[in-house]
Amino acid sequence: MEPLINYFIVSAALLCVGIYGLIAKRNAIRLLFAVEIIINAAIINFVAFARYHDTPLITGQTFSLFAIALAATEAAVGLAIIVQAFRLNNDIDVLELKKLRG
Amino acid sequence: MPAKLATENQLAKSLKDQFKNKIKEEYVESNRIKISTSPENLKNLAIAVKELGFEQVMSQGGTDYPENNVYRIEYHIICVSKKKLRSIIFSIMTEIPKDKPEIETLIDVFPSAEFHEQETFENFGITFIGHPRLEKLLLPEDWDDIPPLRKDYILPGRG
Amino acid sequence: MVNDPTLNLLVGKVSDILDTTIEKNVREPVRFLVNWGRLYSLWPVHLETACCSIEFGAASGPRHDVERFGMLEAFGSLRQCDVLVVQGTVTRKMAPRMKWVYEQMPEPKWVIAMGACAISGGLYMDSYNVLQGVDKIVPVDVYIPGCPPRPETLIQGIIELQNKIRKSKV
Amino acid sequence: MNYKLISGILGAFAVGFRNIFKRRMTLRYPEERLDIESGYTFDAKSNTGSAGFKGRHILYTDKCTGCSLCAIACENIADCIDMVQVEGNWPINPKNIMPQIDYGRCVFCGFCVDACPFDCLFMTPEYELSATDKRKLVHTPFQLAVFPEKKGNVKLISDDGVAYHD
Amino acid sequence: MKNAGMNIEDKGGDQLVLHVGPQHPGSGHFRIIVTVDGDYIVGAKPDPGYVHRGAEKMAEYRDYIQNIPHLERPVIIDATGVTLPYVLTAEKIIDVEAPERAQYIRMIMAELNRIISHLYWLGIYGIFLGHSTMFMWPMGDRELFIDLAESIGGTRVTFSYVVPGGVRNDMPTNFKERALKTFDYFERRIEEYKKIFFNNPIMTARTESVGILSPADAIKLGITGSNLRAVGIDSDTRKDEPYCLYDRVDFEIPTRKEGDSYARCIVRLEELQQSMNIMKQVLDLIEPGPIKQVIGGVMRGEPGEAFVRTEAARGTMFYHIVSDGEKNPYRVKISVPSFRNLIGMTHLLVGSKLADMPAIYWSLDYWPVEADR
Amino acid sequence: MTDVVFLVVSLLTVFFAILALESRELVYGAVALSLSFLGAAALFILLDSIFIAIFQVLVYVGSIAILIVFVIMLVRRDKWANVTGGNERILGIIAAVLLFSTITYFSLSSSLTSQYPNPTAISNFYEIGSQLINDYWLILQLTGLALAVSIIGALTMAKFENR
Amino acid sequence: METFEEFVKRILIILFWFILISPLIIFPILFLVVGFLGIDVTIVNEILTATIDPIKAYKLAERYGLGFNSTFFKIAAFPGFTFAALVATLTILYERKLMAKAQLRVGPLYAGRFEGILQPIADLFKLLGKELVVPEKADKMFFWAAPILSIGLAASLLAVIPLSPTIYIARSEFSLLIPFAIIGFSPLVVLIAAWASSNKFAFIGGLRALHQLAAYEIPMLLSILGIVILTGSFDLMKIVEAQKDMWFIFPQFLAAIIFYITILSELERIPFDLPEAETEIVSGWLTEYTGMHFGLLQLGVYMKFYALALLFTLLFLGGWNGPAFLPPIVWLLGKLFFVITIIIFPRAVLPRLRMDQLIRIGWAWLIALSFINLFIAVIESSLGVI
Repeated sequence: MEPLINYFIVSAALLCVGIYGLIAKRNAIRLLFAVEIIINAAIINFVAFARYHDTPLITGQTFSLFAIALAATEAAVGLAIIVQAFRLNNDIDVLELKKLRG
Repeated sequence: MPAKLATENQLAKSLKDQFKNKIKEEYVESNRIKISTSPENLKNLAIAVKELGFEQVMSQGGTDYPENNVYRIEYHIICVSKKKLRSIIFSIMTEIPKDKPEIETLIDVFPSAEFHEQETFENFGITFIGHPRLEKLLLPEDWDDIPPLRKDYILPGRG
Repeated sequence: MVNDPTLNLLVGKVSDILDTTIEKNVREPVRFLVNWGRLYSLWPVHLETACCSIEFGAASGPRHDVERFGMLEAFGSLRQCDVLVVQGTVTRKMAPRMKWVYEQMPEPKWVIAMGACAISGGLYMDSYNVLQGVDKIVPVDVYIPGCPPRPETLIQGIIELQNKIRKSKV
Repeated sequence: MNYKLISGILGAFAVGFRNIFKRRMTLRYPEERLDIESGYTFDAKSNTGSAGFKGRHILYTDKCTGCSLCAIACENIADCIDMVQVEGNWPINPKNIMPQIDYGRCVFCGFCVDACPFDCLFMTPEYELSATDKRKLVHTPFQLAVFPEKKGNVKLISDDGVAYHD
Repeated sequence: MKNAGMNIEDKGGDQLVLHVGPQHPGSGHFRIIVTVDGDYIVGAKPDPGYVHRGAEKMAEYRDYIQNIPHLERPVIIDATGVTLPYVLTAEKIIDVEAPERAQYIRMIMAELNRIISHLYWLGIYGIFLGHSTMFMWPMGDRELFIDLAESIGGTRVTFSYVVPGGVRNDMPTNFKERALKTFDYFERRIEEYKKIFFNNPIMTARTESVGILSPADAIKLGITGSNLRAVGIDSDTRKDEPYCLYDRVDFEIPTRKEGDSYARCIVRLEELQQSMNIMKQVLDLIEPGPIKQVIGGVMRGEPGEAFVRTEAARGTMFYHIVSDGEKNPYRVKISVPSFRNLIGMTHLLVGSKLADMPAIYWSLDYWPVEADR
Repeated sequence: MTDVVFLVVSLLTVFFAILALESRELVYGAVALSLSFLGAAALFILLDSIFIAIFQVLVYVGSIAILIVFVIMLVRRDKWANVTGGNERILGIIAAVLLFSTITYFSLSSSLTSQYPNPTAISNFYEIGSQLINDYWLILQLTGLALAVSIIGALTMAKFENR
Repeated sequence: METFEEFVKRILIILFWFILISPLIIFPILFLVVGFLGIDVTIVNEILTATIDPIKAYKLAERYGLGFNSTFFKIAAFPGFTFAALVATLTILYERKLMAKAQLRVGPLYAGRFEGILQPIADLFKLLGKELVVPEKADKMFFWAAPILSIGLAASLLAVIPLSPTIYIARSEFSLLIPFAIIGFSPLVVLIAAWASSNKFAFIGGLRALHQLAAYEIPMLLSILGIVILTGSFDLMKIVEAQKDMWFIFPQFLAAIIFYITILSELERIPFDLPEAETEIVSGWLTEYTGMHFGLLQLGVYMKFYALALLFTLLFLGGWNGPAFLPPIVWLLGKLFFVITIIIFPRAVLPRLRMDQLIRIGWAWLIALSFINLFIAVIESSLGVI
């Protein structure tokens, strides 16, 4: 088995990729990708830290369940917003989204 | 059978009363009435026929008469809802000169004439003024010969 | 390049011997199998050009049932089809579309001209809008006379086509 | 609530299932052929035809006078009959011409049979005319003179709610 | 993207232009250009003419007999339905009348053809709704009637059987018993059809209140045939203006009030039964006698004109023949029911769902070959 | 020692995550994203939490990725297929690298390096269930509420411009 | 006389065949020669004898981990890929024959001596010999990926589904959930195929497939939850064990109906075959696929068919449980045959639904019914029915 640090670093790498995406991308769908990647990174940490506890905990798994469910929610809402924005603006460049309120 | 022709005669008579000598009664037979008129009066005649209870154009066609230099245009109008008039086919006919093949459309009186008039347009080159869609219907899009149902169009291989 | 006649002769002989061996042992069984598959799996394109389509429908009906020969009755996409059955008259308006359909079909493909109109124009020999025989625009493999042909005649034509495929080279 | 829906679907299933066990109506064509009694003939004297199948023509070469009436009748229909010179000595056919039929054009209407005043052109129950070559569709007078052998052996029978070939 | 005649243009926004046909399994030899907004059709423009063969022009080059095989090609499903009015018109022009037995045989052939045509329609409607068994069964049972028609007419579909002055040949002797046996068989089958298709909840869900035609619209647009009867108007030329000897038989005109696709289906199904009913009566009424009035020489019409309408399988078939005394007619105008129902199709498609297009399109029994002539 | 499987899986996960953001076509990006999720699921299996792995596959790949692909196809227009930033890109790279190096630097000096797991793993989904019901029932309810609200919100949002 | 280039080409072709055939003939000869020279020949001997003695060949294979009990054999042959593909091909044939029978016709008859038994093989050979057309505008990578993904998914579905207590590829505690996780991928494959074709009809078909698969996956999962409640396990083995006395189709009849309907939808079969409705959108997402691409996609669909029918058998019909006079696998296959029949049969008797009706059935009816079913399951488990 690997030490915990390996999982931690993978998770950190995913987080950084996500942050890069949030900063660099203007396409709303790519932003959504970035957010999903960050959530994934968090979930990996949840599970890994719970597993590496002295007496392995199940709580990490339970919480990652919640996290996954909420990620699904977030994706649904985000995509609905994107579709809506596209209908209004014919564009999904976030910098151009001025009139989301119709 | 004079009794049997009663309805037909009555219909023809009512039209004659209305239009006097503007129309000509071609013939009144059992179940068939045919009335001819000048192109200008065709629309009024059609409205009058519609008021008599005839509802839809069953057929609309043209005939080319090269020797008289006219196209004859004929509408066959029927009624489907009234039992008494159902057996009758009412024809109204007009002749338009070949050098100016134009006539007012009847589709605002009889919407059912739309495709018939379009077909007559492409087959004879007769323009129906006011028709919304005078374009090729059955003929190929690239048809550039004279309209095929004119008598001066000779079929290929029939020189 | 090298054009020495004796060398070429030798090369030819050697390659002939190799060729016949391979022909007999490898290519022939493969050809047999592929041909066998083809002749029992002719999927027709659903292109109705005119009234013969009703007899094609009757042939796929339960009485004549062309599916016995592996033909599916109604098939959606022409991308998966093998045989174009020209069901009757091809008009000037339809001809370019039919050619287009033929070109879109993947190889190998065959064409059946069904009915007198598809073979030669039939009744419409003097019509202003009818193509006088489809073999002017696509190569035809089997001709099925009749106006419209009986389903049996169509099936006989399909058997003729199967015989033709059986003899053909891959 | 949805009695109609469930009973409808179950009824459809039941009918479909029952039909699995019915006798099939398929005519297995190359092995079985439909029994067609006779071809279409025409009696010139009474000017009426007799009911029969309109298939390939049969030409009685000994009765043909070469009058071309069949070709004239066909002229504007399908234009498939050509009068061609034939070999041999035909006493009642002074010009030695007989009809040759192009089945690539023929529409099997039978008006040529109606037109023949000498009862020498009839139709037969033969319909297997497909060919891989267009030229094979043209039948010469001597090909037309051959009477087809009778191949039919089954008929479509319907009784008791089942239709089958036997 | 380009797949043989089917392509979609993007108009921007939610509007798409779909070209359905002519190589499209759901169109036949016909193209319709529909504009779609989301799921709804906002515009429909028919593009017929893929089978236009110039029948009217070519009829001017053929004499009255030679025209018969020629003019029956547009509607080979309903060959007698399309040649009978022509022959009746020609008889008016040539001034002959068919003997009684011939009239009866004509009626039998016309009704047989109506059944054959309706069964073909039913089969294709089945495949349009994705019900392949409903394609196979009518196609198979149609063969029984084709066999009956073939025993009289000599070919499976294109009989060229009715000629001016009568019919070409007599019925075979055992026709009556064969016909009655077939009717008996088919009446049982209709019950099975009802169970598997007409009472099938999924089929009714697809067709009920789909493509509703109001009576006023139907009259205004000139809809004809079973489609007209499905809106509640019992107009049938066989009753309105009886030709042949239809006034001697007793039959009903099936009608429905709803005017939707399902009503059109049911009306056609009931017409099948009525056709068999008519044929049964005719087979009882028919008596031996001559079948043809012999016309010597070439048929020549009197100068003048005549027009006749009959009830073909799809509706009123109308012929208008002008003669100038020559052996060929001067002008033949054919008004076919499919051509008149075309306008109804555009009317019905606009405003309905795209997914309902097959259900509406074929419920009108539009036969492109007939419409194009 | 680092396990080979772990190495490959984690590298692939990160690689596909980068690909998801940097691919030329948006659809490729979505597919790469789902592959990245799959990689994460594989990591969960390595962490002995199979249930979470299955759940991850079911929800992320089965729903979210497909939803994303669906939306991409719905709104796909060539003109913005390549909306990318200019300066922000360099900024993003700098920020990401800085953050990553900081985290790595500090974590490498922490006790995480010497943390090894207990060989007796828990992969009992009964435990998850009982925890959900007994301990975190409120969160469960709230999550359900959030899901319901989001679905209703998404539906209304998709509806309101429809007519 | 041929030119030099032609000669080179010909030689290359011959070389290709030579390389193909040489392992069969030339290497044995080489081994023989080596053996005469006195080098250790046991392995050579074994290989040589194995070529004529099947039992020895099997033993040799077993030694290298290729025997009947090896993982490789399980995955590749039985109960894995080959077996599933065989069942899938037989299903295609059986479907065509059954449909034909219900439609009063014969169906495939001449391919193969007996009742067209080789028809799928003929279709296979034809598809193999068919030209592969990749549309110009298509996305080449995805266009090729979709058929392979489709068949890969179908094959991976089989990994955890056991055929009997002893015949299985892999055992997992979650063997009920894993297939559904994999099925969750299938919309992705359909979307990829539809998108790659860049044909609008394919695209509409893909979108329809997505709507449909998404709408019916939820009731599918919910319907099996009842069984999970009753058995308290996600393990298919345990679920089948629990059906020793009573098949779950009796206590969970509603679930069986829902699962059956969702199977029809998942496999895009009539009345839910809208993604391939040929009278509406040509062939849907399969429109642009030719030759073996099409064959692989179809095979994938039919392998999925097999897997889902197998799941239905295991979940509701007691799997391999049955009187002991027949081995369990026979019971399973018999039940499987029945399930395949009932999945095929709607195609003969039902027409196609419309999209909005389909969505309504999925989202409104089936989900509501599956919740009712959950309540039924809870009540039954508290009453101790199982």
